This record gives sequence, C-alpha cells and structure tokens, in this order.
Amino acid sequence: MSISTSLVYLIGLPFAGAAILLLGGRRTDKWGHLLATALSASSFAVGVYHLFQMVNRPVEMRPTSQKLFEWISVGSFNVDAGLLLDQLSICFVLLITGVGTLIHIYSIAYMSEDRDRRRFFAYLNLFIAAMLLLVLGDSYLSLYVGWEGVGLASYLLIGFWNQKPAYATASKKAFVMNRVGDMGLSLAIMIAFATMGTVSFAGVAEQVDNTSEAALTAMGIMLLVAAAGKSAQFPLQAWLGDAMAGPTPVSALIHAATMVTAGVYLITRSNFVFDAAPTAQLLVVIVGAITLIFGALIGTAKDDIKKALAASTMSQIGYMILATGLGPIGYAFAIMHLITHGFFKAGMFLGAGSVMHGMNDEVNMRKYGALRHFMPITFITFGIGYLAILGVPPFAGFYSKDMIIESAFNSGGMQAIFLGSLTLIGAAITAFYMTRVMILTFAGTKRWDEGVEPHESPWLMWFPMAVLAVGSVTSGYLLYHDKALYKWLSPLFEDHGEHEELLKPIVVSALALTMVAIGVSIAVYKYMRENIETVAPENVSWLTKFVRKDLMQDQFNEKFFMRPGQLLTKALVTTEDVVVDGSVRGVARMAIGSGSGLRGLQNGFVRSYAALILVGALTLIAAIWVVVS
Amino acid sequence: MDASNYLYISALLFTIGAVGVVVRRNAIVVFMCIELMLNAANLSFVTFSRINGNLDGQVMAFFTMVVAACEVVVGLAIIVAIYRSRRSASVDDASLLKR
Amino acid sequence: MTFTSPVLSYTLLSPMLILLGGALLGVVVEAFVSRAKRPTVQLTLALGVLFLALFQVWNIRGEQSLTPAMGSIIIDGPAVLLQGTILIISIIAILLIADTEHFTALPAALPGSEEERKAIAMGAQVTEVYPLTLFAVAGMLMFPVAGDLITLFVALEMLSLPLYLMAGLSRRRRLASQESALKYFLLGSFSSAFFLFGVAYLYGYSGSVDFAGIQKSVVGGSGNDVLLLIGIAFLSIGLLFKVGAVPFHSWAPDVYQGAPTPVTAFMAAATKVAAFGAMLRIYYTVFANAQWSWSPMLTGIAVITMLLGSLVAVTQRDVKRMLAYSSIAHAGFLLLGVIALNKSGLDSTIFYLFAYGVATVGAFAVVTLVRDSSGEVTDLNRWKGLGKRSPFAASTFAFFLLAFAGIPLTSGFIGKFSIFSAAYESGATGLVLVAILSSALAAFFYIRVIVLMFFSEATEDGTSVEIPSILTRTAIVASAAITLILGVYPTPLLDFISDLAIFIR
Amino acid sequence: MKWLTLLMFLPLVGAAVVSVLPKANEKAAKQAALVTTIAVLLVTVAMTLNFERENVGLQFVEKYAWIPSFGINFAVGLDAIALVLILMSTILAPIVVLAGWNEAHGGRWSVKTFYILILVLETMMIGVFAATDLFLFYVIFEAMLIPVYFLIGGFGTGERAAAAVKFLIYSLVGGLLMLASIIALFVMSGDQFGHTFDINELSQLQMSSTTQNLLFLGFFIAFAIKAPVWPFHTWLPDAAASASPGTSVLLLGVLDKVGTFGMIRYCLTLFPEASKTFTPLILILAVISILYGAFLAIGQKDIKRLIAYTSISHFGFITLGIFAMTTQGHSGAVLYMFNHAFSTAALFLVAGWMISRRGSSTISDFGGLQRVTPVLAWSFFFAGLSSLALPGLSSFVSEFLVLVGTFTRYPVHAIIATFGIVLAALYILIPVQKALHGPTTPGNENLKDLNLREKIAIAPVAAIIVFLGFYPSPLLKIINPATTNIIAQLGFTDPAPSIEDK
Repeated sequence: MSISTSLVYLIGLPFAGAAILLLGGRRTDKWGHLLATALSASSFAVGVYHLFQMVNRPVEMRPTSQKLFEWISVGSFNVDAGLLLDQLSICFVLLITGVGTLIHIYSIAYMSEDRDRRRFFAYLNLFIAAMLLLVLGDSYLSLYVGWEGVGLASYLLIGFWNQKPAYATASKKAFVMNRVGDMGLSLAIMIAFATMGTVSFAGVAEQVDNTSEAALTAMGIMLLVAAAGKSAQFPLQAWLGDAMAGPTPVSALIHAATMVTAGVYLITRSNFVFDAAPTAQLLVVIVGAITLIFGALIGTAKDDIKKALAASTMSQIGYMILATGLGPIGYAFAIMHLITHGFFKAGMFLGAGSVMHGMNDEVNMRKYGALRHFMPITFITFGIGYLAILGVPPFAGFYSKDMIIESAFNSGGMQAIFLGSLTLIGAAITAFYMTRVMILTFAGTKRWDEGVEPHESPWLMWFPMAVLAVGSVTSGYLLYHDKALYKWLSPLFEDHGEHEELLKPIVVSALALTMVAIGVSIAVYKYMRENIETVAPENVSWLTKFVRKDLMQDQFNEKFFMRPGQLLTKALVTTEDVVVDGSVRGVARMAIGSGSGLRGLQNGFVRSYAALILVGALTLIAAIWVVVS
Repeated sequence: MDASNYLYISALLFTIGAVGVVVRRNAIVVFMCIELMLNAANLSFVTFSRINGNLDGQVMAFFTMVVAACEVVVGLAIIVAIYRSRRSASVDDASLLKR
Repeated sequence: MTFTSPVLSYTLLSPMLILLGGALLGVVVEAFVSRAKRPTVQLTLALGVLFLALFQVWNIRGEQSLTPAMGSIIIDGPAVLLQGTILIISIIAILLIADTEHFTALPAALPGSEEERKAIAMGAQVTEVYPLTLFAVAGMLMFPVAGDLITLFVALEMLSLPLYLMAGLSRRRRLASQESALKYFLLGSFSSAFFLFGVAYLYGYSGSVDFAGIQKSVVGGSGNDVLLLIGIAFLSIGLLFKVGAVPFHSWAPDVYQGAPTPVTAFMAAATKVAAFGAMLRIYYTVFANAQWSWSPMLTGIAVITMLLGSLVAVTQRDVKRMLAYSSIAHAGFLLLGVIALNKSGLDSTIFYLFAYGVATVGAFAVVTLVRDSSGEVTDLNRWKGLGKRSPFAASTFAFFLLAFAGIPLTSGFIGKFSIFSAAYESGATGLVLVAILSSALAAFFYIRVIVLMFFSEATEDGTSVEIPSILTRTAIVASAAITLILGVYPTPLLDFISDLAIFIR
Repeated sequence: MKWLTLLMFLPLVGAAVVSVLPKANEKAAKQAALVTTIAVLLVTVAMTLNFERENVGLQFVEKYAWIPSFGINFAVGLDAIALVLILMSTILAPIVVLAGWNEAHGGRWSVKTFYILILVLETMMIGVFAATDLFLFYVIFEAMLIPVYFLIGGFGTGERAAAAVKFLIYSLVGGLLMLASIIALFVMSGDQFGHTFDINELSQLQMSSTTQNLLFLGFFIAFAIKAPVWPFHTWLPDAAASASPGTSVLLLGVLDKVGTFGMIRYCLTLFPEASKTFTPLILILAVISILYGAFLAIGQKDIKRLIAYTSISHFGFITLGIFAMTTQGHSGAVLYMFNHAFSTAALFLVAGWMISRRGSSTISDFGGLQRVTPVLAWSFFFAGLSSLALPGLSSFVSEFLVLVGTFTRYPVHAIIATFGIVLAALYILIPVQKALHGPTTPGNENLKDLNLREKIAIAPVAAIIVFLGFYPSPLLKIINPATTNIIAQLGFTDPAPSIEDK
C-alpha cells in the first residue's frame, strides 16, 4: 500500500466543474461545456498518470490510498473520508473518465441546440465526480456517498427534459427504485458495523474470517439488493427502460457504460464477503441468470432503439453479475466484460444518438430503414459494436463473453451445466434482437416520416464513436492476451488454484458461435424477408404481447407495490383524520357535551337552586348516617 | 320531659322550612320559611343550652333574632322592589338569568 | 354573678373599627352632604378608611393574640394576611365602584319609570354604595378572625347583607339586577340557616360556642360524633355557599351576571378571601383533629367543583357567567389547599387567594370597559375582534385569563403550583390529578376567549370600548402589575406569607 | 463573564428597541430585529469557541436565587447538547428574519408586533435549552407557547386561529402532565433533602419504580406532544400549515426540539430506570412515527402539511436514536436535531416563497417552476434532497448514525426504520415533480425568481447543509463527549461487534 496525495484531484476536478457551472448559472453558458469537458479530460489524465505509477510499482505496493479527513467519528464508529485506488478501481477510473470524456465531447455537438446545455454538462461532471467517489471510496460508507451521488446525477439527467411529465416520472421511478437498493446498501453497512465493528473495505476483509456465516450471508444479500437496484437486476430492473428518457449521451455513459455497472463493482469489491457466504453467492448467480434472460427477452420486442439497447444492457450486466457470483474464477471476467461492454455499448448508444440526431429525434426503429447509405460512419461504428456484443471473433465481446460462458461451465456441479446453457441461450437471443436492431435500422427500405432527411452527424459526434469502435475491436484481445487483466486483478482475489475444465475453451467458443449463428439466422429470416410495418402489428401471439409489456414488470410492481402503497397512504390519511385526530376531537366534543348537559342545571329558578343545596345537604347527612352506622 | 324531644321538633321545623323554600313560589312565603329555619335553629340553641347547662346558647338565640330582623329589612326591601317592577312576588317569574 | 367589664385591645381591632366607623360616617355623609359633593366625599372617605385600615393591618403584622376582644376575635399571622388581602382587593374594587355609570340613579324607582328618568336627568347617584361596601368589608375583615361561632355568624351576615343590596343596584338591565339580588338574598339566607343550624349542633356537641372550647371537645373526642358531624356538615354548607362550591354554587353565575360589574368584582374576589380565610381557621385549628370527618367531604366537593366549574365554563356565552364558572373552578382548586392541612397548604392558599383575588378584580374591571350604547356588553359573541378595537382592554384581559389558566410568568401559575404541591405533599395525589385535568379543561375556555378577542373578525354591531377613566385604568394597571410581578418574582410575598402564616390556638 | 444572561438579555433589548420605534417605520423594525439576531448569533459563536469540549460538566454556569422558599433558582448552564441547540436556534433566527422580510404584512397586527414576538421568543428559545433548574425550564417551556400562539394566530394564513388553539391546547395538556410530575419531584425532594429543582440533585432522588414510571410518563408525554411523536402529533400539521413560513421554521426547527432535548435532558437523567422500562414501547412509537409520517407526507396535497409530516418522520428518527441508548444513536440524534432544523428551514422558507408568489399552497397549483424560476426551483429541490438525507448532505450523517446506532442494539427496529429512506424519496420527489417539473401550469408563467435578499437568506442554510454533510466533525467533536457521558451514566455500553475468534 502506498500513500498518494493526488487522488483527490480525480474527483475534485469534475466536482469543481459541476459546482462552477451550477452556481455560476447563465453567466457560464458560453464556455461551460468546454470547461466541463476539459475537467473531465484532465481527470482522465490524472487517472492515466496513476496507472503508470501503479504499473511501475511492485505488486504489493500498487494500491494507493489517501486519507482526506476524519469524516464521522462517534464511539467505535469511525469513518474517515479516504480514497483507495487499487487495481480494480483504476479500471473503473479509466473507463469512467475515458468514456466520460468522449461522451462530453459528443455532447458538445449533440446538445448544441439545447438552451440548457450548460446545465447538462454540470450534471455530467457531477456524475463523473460521484461515480469516481463510488469507485475510489475506501469504505462502504464513502462508497455510499458516491452510490447515491450517481443516483442523483442519474435522476437529474433522466429528467433533464422534465417538462415532459413522462420523463419526470421516469426519473422519479429510477430514483425511488434505486433507493430500494440503497436501503440494502445501508443495511449491509449496518450489519458490517454491528458484527465486525468496521465499515472500511480493508477492515471488513480482515474480519471476515472471524464473522459468522449468517451475518455474512445477510450482508451479502443486502449488498446484492443494492447491486440489483443500481445495476437494474431482477427484481429491481424496471427503471432502466424508462431511464432512456434522458438524452442519449446520458444513456451511453450512465445507463450503459458506467453507473449501471456499479453493482458489479460492489460485488467484486466485496468478494471477501461473498466468498465466505455461499448462499449469498448462489443468490447472486440466480439474479444474474434471471436478468440475463429477462433482459434479452425484453430486447426482442422493443421497437424503440434506445429501449432495445437498454434491455440489452440489462442482459449483459446479468452476465457480469452471474460471473461475479461464480466466485474467484468469475471476478476478473466480469470486470473484463464490463470494460468491453463499456466500449461497445457506449458506442452503440452514441450510434443510436447519432441516428436520432439525423432522424429528428425519432426513436421508433420501425420508422428507420436503409440508413447505412445515409450514415455510413454511424453504420460502421454501430456495426462494430454489434459484432462485439455478438461475440464474433476477434471483436472485444468474443473474449469477454466467452470467458464468462466458460466460467459458468467450469463452476462445478450440476449448476454448471445449467448456468452454461443459460448463458448460451442468452447469447442466441442477444444475437437475435441485436440483428433485428441492425436490420430495422440500417437495412431494408426507407420507412421514414415525411420531412425527415437523415444525415451523418458532425465530427464532434462521430469522433467519439470511432474511438469507442476502436476500443470495441481491440480491448478484448488486449485484456485477454496473456491473461493481462486476470493477472492484474488477481492480487485482490483469493483464487484457490486450478479449476476443473468441464468443456475445453475451443468447444465453448464453438457452441457460443453456433448459438449466435442461430439467433442471427432467425432474425434475418424474420426481418429481411417481410415488409416492416411502421406501426407494430396487433395480431400477435400472447407471448409477444407479454414480452412487449416487458414481461409485465411494471404491471407487477404496480399491482403489488404501487397500488397497495397508494391504498395504504389513503387509508392512513383517513386514519389520521378519523382515528388519531378524531379521538382527540371526540374527547373535546364529549367535554363540551357534558358541559352543555350540566348547564341545564342552571335553569334560572331560585327554587331549584335551593333544591340543589338541599340535595347537597341531604347527601351529606346520608354520608354521615353511613359513617355513623 | 326529655330535652331531646325539643331537638326533634327543631329538626322537624327546620325540615319543614327547608322544604317550604323549595316548594313555595311566593317570595314572602319563601322568606318566611327561611325564618322558620332560623327559628328552628334557635330552638336547638335553647335546648342545647339547657342540656349543656350554660347560657351561651341563649345568648346566641338573641343574636340570631337580631340578625334575622336585619335580614327582614334587607329582604323585604328587595322583595318589594322586585314586586314593584314585576307586579309579581312569585320567585319563579324571576328567571331571566339562567344557563 | 359578677359582671366583668370587657377588655378590648383596640390596636388589634383597629382595622375593623376603622371600617365600621368609616361606614357610619358614610351614612352621615349621605344625610348631610349636598348631592353634588357626595360622590367625591364618599370616595375620598372610603379610600381613606381603607388605606388607614390597611396601614393598621401593616402595623399589627407581628402581633398575636387570642383575646383582643374577650376571645371573640383572634389576631394572628393569617388574620393579618387575610385582612390585608381583603383590604387591597377592596381598594382596587372601590376604584371600579367609583364609576357611577354602573349604578342606578334611584334604586327605589321603578325600572323605566318617569321617576327614574328624572333622577338620571338630575344626575343623581347612588352614593349609598360606599357605606354599604365599607360595611361589607368590615364583615369580611371580621369573618376570618372570628374566635367564636357567634362572631362568625354575625360577620357572615354583616358581609352578606350589604352585598344582597348592592347586587340589585345596576343601572342597566335593572330587572336582571333585582332578580340577582333576590336570588342572592334568598339562597344566601337559606344557606345561613344551614350554617346556623350547624352552629347549634356544634354548640350541642361541645357545650361551647368559642373555638377554643369546641377544639377542646374535638381533641378530647368525648362528645357525640353525630352532633359533631352534622355540625361540621351544616357549618360547611354555609361556608361553601359563600365560596361557590358545587353543589352550593348555583347562585354564583346568576348573581355574577346580574349584579353591577364592580360589585361582582368586589364580591367575587373579596368574599372568597373572607370565606376561605374563615374555612382555613376553622379546619386548620378547630377541626384539625377531626380531619377524618371533613376531609372526605371536602375532597368530594372539591372534585365535583373543579370538574363542573371547568366543564360548564366551556359552554358559556356570557363573559361574566364564564368568569363565574371560572371562579367556581378556582374555588375547587382552593379547596385543595384547605384539604392539605399542612403549613404549605396554608401558605399556598393565602397566596392563591391574593393572586386570584387581584386578577379577578382586574378581569372584571376590563369587562366594565366593553360597552355599547345600552351599557356593558357581556355577550362573548360581541367581544369578537376586541383586540383590534382596544388592544389595551383585550391584552390586559387576555393576560388575566392566562393568569387564571395558570400560565407561567403569571401569579396564577405560582399559585397553582404551590397549592397543588401542598395537596400532593399531604398525599392527595388523586385530587391533584383531577385538578390538573380540570386545569386543562379550563385552559380550553380561557383560550377560546382569547381567540375571540384576537383572531375573530368583529361582527357588524361592534361594541365600542370606553376610554377607561383614570380610576378604572389605575385598577386595571395595578391588578395587571401585581399579577405579573407575583408571576415573575413572588419571593418577597411568599416569604412574607411563610413567616406570618401560623395559626395560634 | 455572564455569557448566558447576556445572551438571553440581548433579544429582549432588541424587542424593547423595536417596541419604541414608530409604528409606521416598518423597515426600521425589521432592521433592528436583524441586527439584534445577528448580534446574538455572534455572541453564541464566541461562546462556542470558548466551550471546553472535553469538559462534560455544565459550563457557563450562572445561578441566582429566584424563589428560595421553593428552592427555585434562576440557574443556567450549558452542556454540549444545549450549546449545539442554542447555536442552531441563534443561527436560524437571523435567517428567519431575513427570509421572512415581508411575511408580517399579512398579519393581524403591526409588523412591529411580529418582530417583538420573534425576539421575545428567541430569548425563551435560549433559556429553555440553557435552564438547569427544572422549574425555570418549565416556566419557559410553557411561556414560550404564548408568543408562538400569537405568531401563528396573528400572522398565519388560512385556519390560523383554530390551528393556534389546537397547538396551544395540546401543548398545555402536555405541560400540565409534566407539571404533575414536577410537583411530585418537588415534594419528594422536600421529603428527602430539602426542596430543590436542580436537575443534578433531583437525579439523586430515591423513588419506587412505580412512581418513577408514572413521573416519567408525565414528562415523556409532554415531550412527545412537543416533539411530536405519533400519536401525539396531530397539532403539528395544522399549526405548520397555518403559520407563516418563518414561524414554522422556528416551530419545527427549534420549539419541537425542546421535546427531544427534554427527553435526553430530563427523561433520561431523572428517570433512568423508567426510561429503560419504557424503551421498547417508545422505540415502537418512534418507528411508527417514521413510517406513518412518511406515508402521510406522501398523501398530502398541501405543501406545508407535507413538510410537517416529513418532520414527524424525522422526529421519529431522533426519538429512535435517543432511546437506542448507544453513543452513535445519541450523537446521531443530537446531530439530527441540528441538521433537521436547517433542512426544514430550507424547505419551509423556499416553500414559503413559492406560496407567496403563487398565492396558493396546494402542490398541484404549481408546475414547471424549473423553467420559470430556476433558482427557486433548485433551492426547493436542494432542500428536498437534504430532507431525504442524500449522502453528502448533513442529514445523511445524522440519519445514518441513528440507524447504525439503533441497529447494533435493536436490529429489527433499524431495519423497519430503514424503509423510511425509500418513503423519503417518494415524499420529496412527488412534490418536486408536481411543482417543479412538467409543463408550466397556467398562471405561473410570470412568477419571479428569488431576489437578492432571499438568496442571501438561503445561502447560509445551504452552505451549512453541504459543509456538515462532508465535514460534521466540528459538531460531532462537541457532541460526542456529552453523549458518551450520558450513555455511560445510564449504565450502557455500546454493543461490541459480534466477532468470534475462530
């Protein structure tokens, strides 16, 4: 472990950008976007500097830390504001700042017409800062700050055009569902403190051996809940599709490349917990497996290009989560897929943005078609991303996804075959819906609305796409070659030696490619031959309808959470009025009522007053009689 | 004759007076009932004076008579005044003030 | 039989003698001074007499004697304190009585008759009210210092009879005023009869009419308990009637409402002091050893008094009636101090009497200010928005109400606190809880009035508020000042009371 | 130097100055009030700097005989908790004056009266936290109802009279229950060692557990009404909805803290055993408050009522922290009291500006404010974030401390309470969406954004929220010794981590 004093700049630069642009207001309109981009880029530069520093240090000295100040200290609860840059976080730092900077550049052009562009860049910078804090925090609590920070940034960016009520609702939905996950994270932190007396990563790692498995399992499950919320995993996946309401660069950065992968980071970071809590680990695998199929299925029926990509993201993150659930053999591959996915999915999202840019913000793929002729660069970069996600060699996805499939098959026991098969099926479905996206968008006939004149985007936009495309081609091999990433990360994980190989790598690749081929063929068969209608056909099977409705996820949430919640709220509002406040009012009414009743005694007749006195006297005499006898 | 019999008579007179106050309507009669009660008390005083063998009770009776006389003065003044304004001496008519 | 000439200690009796002399002088003034000068002369005379008496009370403050008048009068610390309280309250009340607007010009005239109109036109004034007041005050001074039952009875009548008459002197709504006089008189004599009957039985029980003798019998415990019990019960009825305890309270609302407001103020405050003073002396000395016989009775009466007073007050629509019920509730609180039967009970009751009496006079003084063309307006609905029209009247009245409610920084709070503590100390925990509950109820209607005055919009036929005369203003300001000072820094008075309040027996 | 009397005296001087100013010169009254409150703040800051952090005893102690025959003293002194709360109150006061510059104009009485009431109230706010004599505390506790009553009833809106009465009646009933307990303590002290109201001496009283339980309830219910804790809370929404924003800030920000402060200072110190006996019950009430307040907030249509209900939820957290009996819970609760004041102040002040601009407090009357009045909208959103305890803002630190402190001893309660953070997101984001987002509602097109005065008023609040979110240490360092001391005196030690040595 070495000490550094410059880690804080990584976060500080973009944070300063956000602060300046937000507080400066309209005065910074002219140059705000440039400042934000520059700060993001300089943060990237600091990251690269640290990477070189790190590479040049011996393995055990590679992690770097910086203590900023004492944050919260009460009794035995001591949390410092501290940063930790190790082999894992540097990957994220570079991904976040690298892709982030590209997307800043892209957005300069993409948002040039928007009168609130400055605000947009402020949010972007805020996001970068929060995300960096998330991956650099040296304790669960510091991570939590970043964790909610990105949630906030995501909320702001999804709702960037919140004058449209649907968009505002989408942003709220995202934040609230994320908060459910955050609840998991805070409970995990509480469990950690209650059982281990510490909330720092290092401290927890140290105490894992002395902690009961039950506590670790509970903590693991809570971490999983957190991860599910942030990474749109089952059962907290429903917000991601709606999150596409945000401007497309946002979808590329936050909802594809970085923020949604925070769950993968969290589980990988907590490897020591999960390794000691097999039940929690199993749940991670199950959640990953369900989500990868779930997302893929949703993707098959989406006509909105961004939502199709979002479903794909969900599914791909399902792969990563599944890999992390496999334990030490999976962590490195999860991260590897995360990085490659960051490249190709961001690239595709930017491509989608580029298409929308040229198509007057149309997102319905049924109204695209034949765009390869009009947007060649977009077509090529998007196509590279497509090949990468399919896992066609030598594109990036081939290496990373195959490794996950391979790990699944090699995870041992009966579950291995089952998981392996699931990942293969997922690959096939992915191939199907991605091919569908390609065909609907770039091939076939023009189905544009009138007045739409597609055109290639300006260089500020295609340049980042090109860079990402290059990454989509090369990153896989670079990371895979000589097990580069695996070796880089392995000091962090406790890998217990060799794993039995159920299937040879070459067999896995062959199987995977076969499944992909099947998926592609079905899609080509289905969409190249027939004419695509611009309105989705209604006479389809119940299964299609079911899938179109996102497997009823919203209906489910509505029926089992939203409606009961609303009913409960209504019931409580009534209770408040009738029972809680009502009982007080009742007492008051009773007092007034008895007062009016007693007032009747005072009837104005002096004789009845005298009678009252007489009654009083008689009562006293009666009392005396009782006492005496 | 046992002195306590006087006490019973006194109690009876007192009770008659008290009941009279409650049941009679004419202010003068009501007032006379009260006088009856006072005199019942006087009877008790005198009786007790006899029983106890000292004169304090008899002195008290004189005081009571004087005070009762004063009460008559004040009382009649009030009753006459109210009779003049209302042309009625019924205590039930004077029930403006209530509740 | 030899005749012993009475030995009188004139110094110790001087407050009462001064009052009686002043009252007689007042009668002479009625006869000989010209009509135009009478009001001034009478007022000066009354004030002079009262201040002189107060001065004398101050001079004898350290004295103690069982025999200033052959055992008929007892002068000790509590006597001085109570007499002083009565005098101070009377002085403030006299300032209100001086406003002749309240009194009928010619009491003998028929309401609305030609005679009355003429009297008003002539500017006639009922200056008789001053000697009447002085006689009543003299009776009140004698009531708590009486040393035997004869004196007690005479004092009771002496304070009551003038008040019966004064209740009927109102200028406006004369029918109601006369009615209140009638009711007060009939019920008052009715209760006097009970009182007297009780006296007779106590005499029968002990063979003595002086307190020392009765006390001896009670301590000895040799007599017939039935006689004692009936005696105490009937005696108590007379006293409880005067303080307005339930079920002997029914006169209070009607009389408070019907009587001229200055008279109401005087009688509500001063009578209560005198009657409670007498109760303190009787229960704390004469019957102290027969606590078993009267404590349960008073406890029961205290409970229903506090609750009924507070509950019914909540629904009142007339400000004077509301204050009447409030005074009933306060009688209940004061009974706690009597029941406590300990030193702190005595101290706190005396303090409470002083604080309550002053605030009561002050509150009624404000009531006299709120008028329209036909006289005082006591309908609460027409008090709406008073805060806007007369901040002075509304805010002082609100302050007195807060004192009644026992809000800290008013004398009422210190009073309540000390009297409740005393009761708690004596072990009457349940009683304290009932008192707390009633205080909560009571707070409700005090606040209601404050809301009316400050937060409700005035109705169309708004009432005007009289610019207070200098005398009334003095009365209000003095009452408010005392209420505030006793709330903020009661130490001197508390210490004074605590030093003096020891009964000799 | 007699710091505390000076501090309590200053606002009274200000009030006196305001009262002699001519009625027509409203501006002078405002300026005088502002200057006074700032002066008070400066004195408080100076005191804070002079405060010895490690000294757990009372500091700045002053004692004068007041009513010796009852053993009553005018005794004041500060421990860390009182200091923090006084600091909170005196920071809020100038902000309230500045933010509510024009809110006295709709009142029943003159602007002058408003500021006199505010200044008198400030004296009492300081006194109630500084009192170390139970009687003095009670006197101020009750007396401060009066200015608030007139502030609500005189300068509020809507059903202000009814709300003021409800507030006063609830408080008085609670106060009377406490009075019953105080009387019992007073009498017992007289029996055992002579009449006294000194809280340190009173804590030495011997009493049976039944007595202790009953007396505890007297105090607790009074504080629970004040705080307010479910089910004693129904006065608050009405009062807050009717009071002017500035009054609401003082009401929720300072006065209600007297309740939770009282729980620590009086319930725990005087009745340690009874506190333990009732802890299970109180924890349940706290958790109910958290969730109930949150649900009710979600169901509100009126913005001020909504904020009031969020506070009920927050007070649930504070109560939870207090009775969790851990140092984290306690420090968290005290810090929470401080932080809540500012997040609620922000919400109420901004809501007040929105309401005064729009002339309505119904949430659905707003809409799309972000387009029209971006700074106003951002301020509201920021205040909301603070209320939902976003990490990085001050309330997060305290809320998390409370939760973690509760979890170590009462995990189930903590878990249920944690649901509150999801509900918090809803009760903030729903009004944010309705009021700030969406198309601009007709009638709102010409609303004015914040002016300079308003910006100056809100800026320090925001600064405190952010600063304490990232760096709460200065406050925690003051608070910690005191809370550790209390926990230790009650005989508790923090639950140790359940690490097993394998």
